[in-house]
Amino acid sequence: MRDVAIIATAQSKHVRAASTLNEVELIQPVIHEAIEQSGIGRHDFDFTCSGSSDYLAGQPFSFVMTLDAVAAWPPIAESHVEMDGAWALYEAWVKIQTGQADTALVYSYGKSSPGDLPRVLSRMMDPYYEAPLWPTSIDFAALQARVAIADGVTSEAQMAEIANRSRNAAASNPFAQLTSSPEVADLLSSEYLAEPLRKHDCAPITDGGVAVILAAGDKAREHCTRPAWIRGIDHRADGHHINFRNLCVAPSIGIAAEKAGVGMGPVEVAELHACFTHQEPIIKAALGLDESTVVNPSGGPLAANPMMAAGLIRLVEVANRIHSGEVSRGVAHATGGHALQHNLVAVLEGEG
Amino acid sequence: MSDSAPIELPEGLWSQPAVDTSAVDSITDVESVQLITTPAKFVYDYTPGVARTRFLRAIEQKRLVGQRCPETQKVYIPPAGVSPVSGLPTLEEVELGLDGTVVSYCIVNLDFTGNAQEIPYVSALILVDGSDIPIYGLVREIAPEDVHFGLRLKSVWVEPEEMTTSFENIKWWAPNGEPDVPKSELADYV
Amino acid sequence: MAERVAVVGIGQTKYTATRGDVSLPGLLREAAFRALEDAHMTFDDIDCVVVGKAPDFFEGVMVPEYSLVSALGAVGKPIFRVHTAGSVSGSTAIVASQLVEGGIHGTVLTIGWEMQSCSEAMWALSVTMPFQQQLVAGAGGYFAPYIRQYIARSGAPDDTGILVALKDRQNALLNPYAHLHEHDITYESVRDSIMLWDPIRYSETCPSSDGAFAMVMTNEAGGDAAAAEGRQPAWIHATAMRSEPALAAGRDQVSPQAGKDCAASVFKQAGITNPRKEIDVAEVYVPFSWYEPMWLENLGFAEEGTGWQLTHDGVTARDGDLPFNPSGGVLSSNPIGASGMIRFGEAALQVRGMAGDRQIDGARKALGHAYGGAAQFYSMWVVGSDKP
Amino acid sequence: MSDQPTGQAANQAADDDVLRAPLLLEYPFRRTTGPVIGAYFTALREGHLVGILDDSGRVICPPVEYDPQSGKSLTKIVPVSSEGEVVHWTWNSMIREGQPFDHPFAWALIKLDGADTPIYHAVDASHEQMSAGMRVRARFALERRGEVSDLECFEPAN
Repeated sequence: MRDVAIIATAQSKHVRAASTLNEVELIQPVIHEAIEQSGIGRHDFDFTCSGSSDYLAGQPFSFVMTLDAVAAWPPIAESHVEMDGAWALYEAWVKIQTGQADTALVYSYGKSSPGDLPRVLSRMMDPYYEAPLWPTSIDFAALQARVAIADGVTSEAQMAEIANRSRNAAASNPFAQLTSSPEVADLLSSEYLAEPLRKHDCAPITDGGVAVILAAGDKAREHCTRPAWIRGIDHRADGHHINFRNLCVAPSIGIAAEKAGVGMGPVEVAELHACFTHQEPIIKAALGLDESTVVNPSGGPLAANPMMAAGLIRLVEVANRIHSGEVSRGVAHATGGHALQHNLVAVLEGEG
Repeated sequence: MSDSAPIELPEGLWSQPAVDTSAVDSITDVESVQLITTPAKFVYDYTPGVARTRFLRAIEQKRLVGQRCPETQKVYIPPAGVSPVSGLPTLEEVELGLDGTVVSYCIVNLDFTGNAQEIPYVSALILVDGSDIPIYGLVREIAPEDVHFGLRLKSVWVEPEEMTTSFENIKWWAPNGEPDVPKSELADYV
Repeated sequence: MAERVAVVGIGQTKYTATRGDVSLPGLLREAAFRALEDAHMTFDDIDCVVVGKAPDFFEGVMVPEYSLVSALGAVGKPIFRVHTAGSVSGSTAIVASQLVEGGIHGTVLTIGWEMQSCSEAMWALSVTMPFQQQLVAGAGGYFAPYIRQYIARSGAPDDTGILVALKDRQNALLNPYAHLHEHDITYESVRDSIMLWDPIRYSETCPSSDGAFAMVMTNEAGGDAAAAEGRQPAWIHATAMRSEPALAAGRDQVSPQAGKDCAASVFKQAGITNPRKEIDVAEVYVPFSWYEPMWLENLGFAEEGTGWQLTHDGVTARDGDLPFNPSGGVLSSNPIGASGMIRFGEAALQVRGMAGDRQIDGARKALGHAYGGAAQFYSMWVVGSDKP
Repeated sequence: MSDQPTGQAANQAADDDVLRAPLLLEYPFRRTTGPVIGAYFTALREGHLVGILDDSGRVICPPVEYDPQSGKSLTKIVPVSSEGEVVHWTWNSMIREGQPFDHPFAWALIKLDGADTPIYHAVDASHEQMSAGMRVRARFALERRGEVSDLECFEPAN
């Protein structure tokens, strides 16, 4: 495998509704900040890959419009995934592995505010049996939480602690949407949103975007003083139907973690794509993390959850901590689908 | 062709195995459901964005305003806020003319949109004076067979009291009587 | 040195307006199992599934691959979804091939599909956006002015498009999977069909189809093993993708630069210096008949302004020296999200010598081509009977 | 990384200056069922529920064409009871367009008698009535057309 690193990153300030901006206007400054940070000319990337979903803003061919933001002239080698940007990064990493590229621009964005996001996400369910009933993403998550609590994987109290810890951690994250939390006891006395989930158990609805620059080998060292090397990356899927799955485990995370080599060294920091509080312990268990790992120091998706970007942001948050020298080895997790169905795990390391 | 026998798929191809419903009496001798309908309706709170809003606010005042790429100096209409060539924001606004030139067109003979256009109608790529990229527009007040490349057009607007922040303010485009623009001057716009 | 990649299994469904007798997972499984059986494999042999389809609105299912994971035998495996507009399943095939080429997986199953009977392409492609005028009537309304511009530039005879439509639809009569089997089609019937978007006639327009296409790709060892058993693989010689913005000032939409660059790249990588001579057969994305001469030029098979001459001279016919779309092409079958992969896969079938009645004798090197969006996204590959 | 958020500097504008309008996306999607899903909806129309036998002899309801784990084809449709037991449930008080009711109800995983996997559906009951282990039965529409709405919901069996 070729050595590939994240050498530059940028995010938008994540907000509940970027109500004045179209999607190009939302992502353009983010892309250009990452490009400038990398020091690579904006026409000089060997490959470009993005992630987005038409359903979020109700915008057919959303990615065609946002291509305007990357200066695709003269024409560029480019691709797009209808998935979280973490998978766009994966495709770019594969491209670099083939030797056809040494550098890549990756970006993704989600403008969820124009629609009723939990209802929109019902279109991801089985189109014959589930989607016609219109359960929301929160309804599915609530069922998973119910199973997890019943099986002793977590508790409402632990879930409130996770919410409290995450949002308070986000106080130091300049991009976060939610940056403080009431006390745990107050959280637990609040009303249910979808029993057993309360509002604090759910990630906020967010508009935002993210951009990443990848480079291979010496090219990475040339453009970054401390590249965040991708030592392992893998993704796996579980079956879809929530009535067949054991909802309180995520076997696909375990497989991806093993393939990515999570257990090959200490995990100083982990950024987990847990959009609901009860998912954090499920992911931690599947990754084999213990209490020595700092989880979601950025606040995680509970502090800002731009759809199609929040997974890639997990890689960015780990990479940023490697760039700064704060940590030497960390794990990022991204998810797609309902109830942790599709999962990507990456191990990032600094040198020296 | 006399040979109208249907050609067969290769033999032995996988296909879905037959389903055995013999254990369920109630569905063995009735007509099977083969199709369900699953209606879906979404209403999104759409915004055209900052740059496009400026354009639409101008169009409400019977003005066409483009935006200039800071790198190539090309003028875009309707602007999306970013130059697709440089990837940079297009902050400089440029007042455009209300006339334009046909760079290409097609004659539509079927009402696809249900908008009750008179059939046939001409859908043209029109280069608005002062801009560098053609837009689609309806051409009327001329027989479809007389439309041609280089034809000069004026924009025909709805009555002042009907003006809104919409492209629909321009009802259609019609010949303005000026001489044709030579093809050579339009070569870069298709 | 990157890993060599071989296509060792191909499966497709019969294309039709409304398939009717299968579900969405059933449609995909039909293509997938046919490809697996062709490859002498089962789901157990597959390391990863890569899928592509056109916009989610077409079927009203967001990220549909998630509810298809079990149906595609992908539980515990990676599943990957590509979306690059009309070029999508060409791009999907390329992403699948790169997973093998980059040494990440040994054997990959890739599927492109569309179940257009779920809705109507015209609805999904022409959603009325606020503040805009509904002027462009579907894809034909968008592309027709550029076709008119091509005719003007090249001086091509008016009936070039008729000849292409006639050829492709007659080719389709040899392809049992093709959607349209118009046994009584004639030059006159195409000429007299309604002029929808003048200069595009009804019979020069692609249909709307249900369908899926699947391929199994494997590494050099897998390709060698298939060859040793007498199952000819299609070796991938080169792949390329290029994109350009939809609305860039100065962009030539008649012969887009991204198409030229993509072709130049794929031929160069494949060591091809004279594509007209070295390519034996091409499956090229021609949704409106006039795109054959346009792509002949854009791909470098003909000088600018002369592509139509090849069509008129019969060069692109089955018995010509550069057959274009012996499968019948997009003009005869068009499940949008599969149409690109059908081009890629039909090219592979030709160099495997497994194209049935539509086989071009002696085809050893073939081009697969797809494009999408506002003629702005391109994906192409060159496959051969011999190892690259 | 930068210390400051990027913001949306270039084309900044105040909220109320920017135009907005409703964008409607609406379509009555048609879904061909194939023989397995078709058998389920045929049975619903006749007022019954059916499942399918999987590789290991489990009865899966609602039926799918493939073994959920291995992907192998399944073919044997079997009857299941219209009554069963709630395994897990959640409460939905924020009703959205398209859902089975316009009043609060439960979503539940229900293991029907004769099935080995639960079905996900709505239960029309009060919050107080809901509990894991409770018995429920299917409520079919009076007029059935072979559509999703033929099975309205489940309701307490007692």
